[in-house]
Amino acid sequence: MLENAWLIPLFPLLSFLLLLFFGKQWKEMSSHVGIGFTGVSFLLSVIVLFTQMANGSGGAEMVWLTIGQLEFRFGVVVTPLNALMLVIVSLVSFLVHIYSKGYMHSDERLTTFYSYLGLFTFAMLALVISPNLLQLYIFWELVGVGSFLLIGFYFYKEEAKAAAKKAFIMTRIGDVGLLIGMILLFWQVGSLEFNDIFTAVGGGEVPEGLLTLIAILIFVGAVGKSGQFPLHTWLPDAMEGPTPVSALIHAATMVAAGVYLVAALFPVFEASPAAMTVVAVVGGFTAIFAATIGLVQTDIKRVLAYSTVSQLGYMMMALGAAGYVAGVFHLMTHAFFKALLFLAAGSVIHAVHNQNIEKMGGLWTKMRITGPVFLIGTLAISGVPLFSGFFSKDEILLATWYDGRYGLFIIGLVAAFFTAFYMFRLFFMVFTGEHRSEVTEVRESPRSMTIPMVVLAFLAAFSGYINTPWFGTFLGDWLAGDSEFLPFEHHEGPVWVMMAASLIAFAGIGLAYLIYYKKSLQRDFLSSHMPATYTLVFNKYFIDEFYQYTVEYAARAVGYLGSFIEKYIVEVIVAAVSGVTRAAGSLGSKLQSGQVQTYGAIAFIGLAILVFLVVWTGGYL
Amino acid sequence: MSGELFAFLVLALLAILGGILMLNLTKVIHMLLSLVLTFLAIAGLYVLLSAEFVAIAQVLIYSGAITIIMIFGIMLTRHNDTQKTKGNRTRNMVVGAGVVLFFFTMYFSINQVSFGDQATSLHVENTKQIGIELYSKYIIPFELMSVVLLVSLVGAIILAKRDDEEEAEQK
Amino acid sequence: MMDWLTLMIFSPLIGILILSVQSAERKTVSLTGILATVLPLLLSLVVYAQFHGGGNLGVSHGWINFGGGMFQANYELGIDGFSLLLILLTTIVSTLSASVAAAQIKQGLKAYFLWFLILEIGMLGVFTAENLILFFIFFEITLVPMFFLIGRWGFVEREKAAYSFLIYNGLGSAILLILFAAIFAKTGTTNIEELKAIMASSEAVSEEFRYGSMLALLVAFGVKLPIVPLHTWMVRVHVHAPIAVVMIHAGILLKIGAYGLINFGLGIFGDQFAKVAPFIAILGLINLLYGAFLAFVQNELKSVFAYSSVSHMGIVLLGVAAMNEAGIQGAIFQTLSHGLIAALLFLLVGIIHQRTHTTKLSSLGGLAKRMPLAAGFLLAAAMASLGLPGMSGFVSEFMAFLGLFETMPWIAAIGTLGIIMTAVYILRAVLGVTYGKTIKAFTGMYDLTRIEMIPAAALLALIVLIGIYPAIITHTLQLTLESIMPGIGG
Amino acid sequence: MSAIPVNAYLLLALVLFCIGLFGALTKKNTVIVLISIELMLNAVNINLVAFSKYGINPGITGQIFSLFTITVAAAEAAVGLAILIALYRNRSTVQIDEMNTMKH
Repeated sequence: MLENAWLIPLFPLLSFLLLLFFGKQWKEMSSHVGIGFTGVSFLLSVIVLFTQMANGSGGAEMVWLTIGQLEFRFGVVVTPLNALMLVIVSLVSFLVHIYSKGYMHSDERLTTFYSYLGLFTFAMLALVISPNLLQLYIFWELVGVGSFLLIGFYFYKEEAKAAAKKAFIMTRIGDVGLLIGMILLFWQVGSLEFNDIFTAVGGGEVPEGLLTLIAILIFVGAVGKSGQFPLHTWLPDAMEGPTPVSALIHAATMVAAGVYLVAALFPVFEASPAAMTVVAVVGGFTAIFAATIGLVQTDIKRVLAYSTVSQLGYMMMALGAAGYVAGVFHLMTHAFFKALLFLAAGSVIHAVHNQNIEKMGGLWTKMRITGPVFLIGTLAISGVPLFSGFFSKDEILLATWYDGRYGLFIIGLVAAFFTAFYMFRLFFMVFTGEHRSEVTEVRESPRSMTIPMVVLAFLAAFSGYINTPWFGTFLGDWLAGDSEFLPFEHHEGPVWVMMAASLIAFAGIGLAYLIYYKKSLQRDFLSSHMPATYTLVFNKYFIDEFYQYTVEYAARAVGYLGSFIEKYIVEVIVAAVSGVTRAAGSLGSKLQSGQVQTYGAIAFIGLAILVFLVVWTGGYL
Repeated sequence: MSGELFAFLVLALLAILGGILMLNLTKVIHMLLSLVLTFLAIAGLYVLLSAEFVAIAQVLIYSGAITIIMIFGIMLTRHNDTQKTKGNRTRNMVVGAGVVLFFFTMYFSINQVSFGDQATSLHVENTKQIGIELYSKYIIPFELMSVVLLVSLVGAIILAKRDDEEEAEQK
Repeated sequence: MMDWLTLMIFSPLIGILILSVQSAERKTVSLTGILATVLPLLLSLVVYAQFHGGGNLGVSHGWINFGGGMFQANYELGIDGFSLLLILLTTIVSTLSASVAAAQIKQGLKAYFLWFLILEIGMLGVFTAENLILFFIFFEITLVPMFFLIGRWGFVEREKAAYSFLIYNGLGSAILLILFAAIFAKTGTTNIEELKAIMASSEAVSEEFRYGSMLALLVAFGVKLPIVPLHTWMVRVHVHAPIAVVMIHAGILLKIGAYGLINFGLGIFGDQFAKVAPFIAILGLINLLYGAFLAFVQNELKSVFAYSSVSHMGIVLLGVAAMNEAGIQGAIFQTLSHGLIAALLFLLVGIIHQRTHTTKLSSLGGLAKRMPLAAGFLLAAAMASLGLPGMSGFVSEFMAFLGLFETMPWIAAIGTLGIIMTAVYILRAVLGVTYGKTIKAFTGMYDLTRIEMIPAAALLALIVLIGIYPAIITHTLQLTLESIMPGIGG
Repeated sequence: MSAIPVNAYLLLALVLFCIGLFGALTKKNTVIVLISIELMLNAVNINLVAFSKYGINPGITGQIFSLFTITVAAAEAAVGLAILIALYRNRSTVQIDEMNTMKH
């Protein structure tokens, strides 16, 4: 079965192609096509997962491109990590397909939407089963396109256009880093197969300094894709896309691809302590940085987006602190609860036709399903004990603690506090208090939307139990057990870490409760007491503006400089050359006056010069 | 200073003087007459070079015939014509420079020429020698030359003759 | 044995004959014109089959002979993998361009097709000639029809464009002629294979002469490629020539530069080429970045794509300068892939121009609403152009950079900036046109018709095919690379 | 032996030739141009005659050649004048710079 794992991405591709070519005729039917094909993929993924568990890893390959002696291959490989990712991706994608049927039912471009979803799912599934870096890179870019197309789905909106462009370009900057790292690695190792790379790196064939450089460059790719600082600005803007897309791409799958990349190449990173530090620090910084921005945003999707950035930073921090299992574990739980949150947010937006949380409120009673599932997601992400996020977060904190990165450990705790606070702020503002929406008649969403949410809520609540300090570390053993390159020892954590994490979470929730539910504390505490800080945070630290005034204007300036050179130097030189020729020509035609004497004079002077030259040189030229 | 050298110097100076006058005088007829001086001086030089026949021919043809023809030419076209002073100054300068360049180049080569021998018998019956050569060795060029003369005669008449039709029109 | 190559090169003559006796009625003329380009297409497929069937396609007849047999210029044709691919590109793009011309050229269609078919003879000849003299003749044959095609059927500044085309290319071909004459005088042969052998072994040809020749080749083909700062003519042509001609021009004629550089520069003067490779790499870098930054600030769709051609040709130079198999293969791939992509881009620009009568970025927008198919194709072409994996552009960029990183990592690292810039300017232009608010000024816009779909779909299909399955090209290219690589001691 | 070296004659001839050349190229009156050409021919004749006396192969041939030259010069003068008169009749000028019909 494992060598036929290539079938999994094939079905979404088929869905994409069929809808692209015949979608026009099918109209409403197209959603069923998309759902059906993705469902098949999901089933196959589950089968692959169990086959892998039973029989171990496997795969198949063929030659794709030959350059002289060099060969590049294409194929599939199923390792525990890949199998896990397959299931996560196909499951979330399947659920989002179903959800979209309800959410997008009134959109006339439903077919296009489903075909794009198919394309993205195809690329994402193919990405996670790549046996080599080149193939990974190829699909890495393709998921970028899928994301680009879906962000720009409402193409007639200027914001959507700008956001799509920004997303593509920002991730491209990261991709170039990945490309350079990949090529450098290739010339060191002579192959891009993961196994060859790990063997070479493990054997110390790559010089230390270069390895660090390569690892950091690859990490730059992950930074771009996963919205890490400083390439994070595209991710909140990407919320211009339809909400199911945000759930699928910008929460659960594609943005996690960066984390997946680091995880998949973990041996490379592990061989370079400097690179690990970079990963950990960037991750940690992003985690807290994005969390602070999330505290003050008022757009429901943007809060979730910054929360995503922050959580991805968390995962990176875990990986950088050698917490391989912790990172992947959090990736999985996060995929579930964040997809859930987005879908629930989408459900809310669907109901109130607004994204501003100031204009919501009191929806708990009106949306009897959305409310509770949102609460579950919020609890999970806040790290409230017994929900999935609690276990994975705990794992991360333990990893940083054991790695001796106490600074990051503290950052992790603070970020967890912020997370709990802003998530509950969101929850309280949306679902409690009085009704502030302009839409009076708020209805619960149709069943096609609620069922996926319920499934995800279930997972968000319970998926943590596959790797707990109490019931065994099944996931960790499985993920790391198979590979000779991955070290894994489970840390029997000090209990106080877990306690601290829980306390922090409750503290955050409590604060949010006091401010937004009880209203016993001033809401505008920050904006009134520290207006400068508030403005800074509310405007996302002015990073967008910073980029605009530096990078964009610089590029534009170089461009104008170039066209200046073109117009006033290149063209002038050309004009000068042609002018000289023209002048010579007009001089010649002026001499052509019809006056015999002039002709004679010229002929004579020519002759005189020739004779002079002959005499001068003694008759030998 | 031998008499020969003296004669050469005088004649050469006269010839050059005639040329320079030709360049600098303003009236066309004067220019022409100054050249007669040059031609005559050249004839004298021919005598110095033991070429009496050529000298006579020079006097007859150049100083006589050609000059007269030219004078006719002047009279038939425009009398008292003067050389226009305004010429193309740049062109004159350029041509002058070219001429000077040419002069010095040739001067440089001439200086290096030296031939040892000197013909001795040229002045003895000069005309007879020429006659014998002309009618024996150079008979064909000589006859051809007569053809040239004939053709030029006919050609000159035809060119100079007024076109009949044109004349008719003008009348 | 059939002389397939000669047959193929001169097969457009049949079309020319028929056209010249036929009535000037529009329908018949366009039908004949298109069919006349289909004939070489079929023949090139035959040639392809023969090439892979191991048939011997080389042709050699005595032709010019003087100096008592000392100097011989024979009528010699032959192909290798690279030229075969270029021939296929030529015949395919020609047919598509002819179909576009039939739809878009308003007047003088008959004369247009006559020139066009002559042009096709020239292009096919350039890629098959095995002899410098013959090459030069075919090279010149391409110039004259282009001049008239631009000058008569172009847009506003067509005459200026035609003249600058002629002047620059005339200059290039003058240099070429002098060079060929010098080589002829020095070696007594103009056969490319013989020259390769002579240059590889003989001591008779001085090192200075080789360097001089190599640089002359660089300039002559650099005009064609074009290398910055010899590119201004090309931008002008792209902006002002009729779209069908630009398809040919960007798709094929520019490739003559790359072909000449790789086939002659690398093939004949390999050692010297290797020594100046860093210099060429820097030229390529300048091309790549200069074109990209300029494309970023253009206000006109055609200019953007014109500068993008400059930029993409920089990758060809970079690949060649890498002097290893990956790089050269990348350069060749880029040559072919850009041929297809540029043809597609300009085809779509032509269609947009036909509907809206403008290509100004400021007055276009939101085309995806009214013309979803055209916008979709444009977006796909843009994605191909910026090197999206799964399309041909990625394979070539990847290989070129792969090669360059082995030999000149720093230049390659700077060059990757070009990859980012490509995304930036392409998206700026294409999204500006297709996305955003719909501009109401254009009424009566309609989407691609079925007839227009065919060339666009065909090109896109080829682009995707090469991107997904590059082996389709590599297995034709293998032999060529094997013959080039020993020449540079690689 | 003569006291006069051949160089002296050659130099004289050169000077006259240059004068004639300058005149032929700069003078405006056609008659003067013609006569300047005659002067150049004369300078050549001096050379011929001088070589006939002092040349490598001295002999009468040089003089004979000069005679031919004189003849041709005469013929040239006659034809030249005829052309001049014909021109004058058509354009009523003898200024050479007004004769530029070759331009058109």
